[in-house]
Amino acid sequence: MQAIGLVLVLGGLGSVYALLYYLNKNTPKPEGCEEIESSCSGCHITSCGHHPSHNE
Amino acid sequence: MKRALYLAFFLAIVSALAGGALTLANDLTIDRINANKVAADKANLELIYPGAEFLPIEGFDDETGLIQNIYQAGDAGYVYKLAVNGFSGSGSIEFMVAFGTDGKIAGYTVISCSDTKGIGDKVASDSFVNSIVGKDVGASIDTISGSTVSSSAVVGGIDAAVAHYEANLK
Amino acid sequence: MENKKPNFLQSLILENPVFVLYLGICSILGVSTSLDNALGMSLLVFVVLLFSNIIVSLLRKITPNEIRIPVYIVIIATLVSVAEMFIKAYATSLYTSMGAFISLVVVNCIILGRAEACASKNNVLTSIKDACVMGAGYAVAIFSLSAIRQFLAEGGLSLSNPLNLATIFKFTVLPEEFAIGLFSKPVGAFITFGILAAVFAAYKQGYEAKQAAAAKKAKEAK
Amino acid sequence: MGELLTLFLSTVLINNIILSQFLGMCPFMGVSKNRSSALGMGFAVLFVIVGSSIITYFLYHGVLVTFGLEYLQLITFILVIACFVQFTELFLKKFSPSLYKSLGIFLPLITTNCAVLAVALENITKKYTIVETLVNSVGVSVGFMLVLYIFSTIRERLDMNTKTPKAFLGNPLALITAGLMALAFGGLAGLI
Repeated sequence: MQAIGLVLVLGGLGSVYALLYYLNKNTPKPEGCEEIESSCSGCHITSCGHHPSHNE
Repeated sequence: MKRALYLAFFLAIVSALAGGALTLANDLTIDRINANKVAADKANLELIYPGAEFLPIEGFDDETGLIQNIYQAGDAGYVYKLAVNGFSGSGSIEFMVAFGTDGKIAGYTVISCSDTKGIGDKVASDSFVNSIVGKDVGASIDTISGSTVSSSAVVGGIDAAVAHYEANLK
Repeated sequence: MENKKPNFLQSLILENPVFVLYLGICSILGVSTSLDNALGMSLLVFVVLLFSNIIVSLLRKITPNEIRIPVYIVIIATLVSVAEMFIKAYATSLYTSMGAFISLVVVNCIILGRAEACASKNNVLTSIKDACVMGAGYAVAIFSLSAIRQFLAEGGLSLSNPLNLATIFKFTVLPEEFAIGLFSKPVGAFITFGILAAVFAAYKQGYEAKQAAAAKKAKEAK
Repeated sequence: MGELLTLFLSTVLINNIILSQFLGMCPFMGVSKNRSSALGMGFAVLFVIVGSSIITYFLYHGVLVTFGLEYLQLITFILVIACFVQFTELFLKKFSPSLYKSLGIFLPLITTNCAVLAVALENITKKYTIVETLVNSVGVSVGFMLVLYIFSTIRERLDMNTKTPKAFLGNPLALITAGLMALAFGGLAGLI
């Protein structure tokens, strides 16, 4: 019972996250917004979407 | 599109495996954590009712959210453990108050108080303790001048415990 | 002095993850009120960083490139949850004093940063070395901050073993009334961190100036 | 009702998420360069914190407790918050480019932000009811936006003056200013 719940919850959330992350990366920014760069200076926070590591 | 499904499947497997590892770790540590939980309170419970047999009361509902746990000390009375929002943020004062079956407040001890030194920690001073212990359950308790925020938070907590006690356990 | 690679000690200061790269500030500011917390936090961050680097570099061949970051986030979350369970079971006093900041190590930017920058590209050995260097940098930062704040707030320093609360050392220098309670509060945390960050920046600027001068002299000598 | 107001005021002013809980420092250091980006960041954080607090509240009480999986709390909350941020960004990209123009650039920054996770966890550890969860999340976000906005006005002037010593330029000075702000906010503690 617990194991089924676990696989459902985590497996489900994991797959949804991967799907959304993949879709999000492949949808181009709307036409007027390509050039908006966030005002934050070149920081080292990899989890931030603008960090170069996300778009190799 | 097939790539997206593969990615989703991959992360699903990794998350499920992670869940498995967590279950394993949980089974290894769960009984020690529960033992610690009772042990943590036992030291303070002994201060009020030395040598009594303590039964944690589960599943009490309390909309103030201040009551952390309630223990029944044999037939001597009940002990409420509360965490109130004192001077330095939420849950900054943890204390215990005990109601005897004789209708008197049997004990009051402060477990932790992270309010300002010298002001907030007056709630653990002997004068404040003596002004509480021995009073009838439900009698009004006056706050300490100079540390109104902390002491009124404690008094508020005691009122919440009294309300719950009279409603469910008296 | 030609432009040699900074030795281990210098790199701890020059590329200190906390004071120079400003990673993981949330947990450091919150926890650095006593040396016990500093010890607990630096051990926790080191252990999670070490295992995360090992697992990430082991899996680097099979993790699909597009979802690298999500996979790392899941791995780190699992490691932190396991660490939190063991702390709750074996070092309860540490758990009560650090409380919410333990589970916040999950979003600590150092661990994810190192997983992405180093572990995902190198073999296990380099990742382990990198985890040690970064762990040491983190420990240097949190110990220096906690020592200053605890000394000023309590007039002395004390360190106890988190497992059995045996005091390793404890001494008080300033008498009680000279203790500045402000430093155990957020105000002290921000100001001490700001000043220490400035000291690190000053050292780095001094170091770079010397390097530049040495490089110029070497060019002229040629 | 009064008790909810005290909860709101205490989360906005007294237990302010940045100044007294040190959370959300990463965006605080990075994005507070000018007022418009501070406001944009504030609204993005408000949307994400309120949204993910609601989802995590129902996920915890509805799913985790019934299955007896409380120990999975940390990993499920992280996944839920990450999914929510990705979904919002995707939704904005597809359906409202104008909103994306103002908020979209901040969303990636919030994916693994300490404040969002801390609020979601706090709602559970403090045993809040759904109403208190809402009040707490809105209060935290308003507190975050307030401090970020005030700080961005100060920082604009900080970067202009030329007398600050080289070592203090940038983040060290920002942190010391934040310390002084914490001192000022500390004065409000007697309010409640």
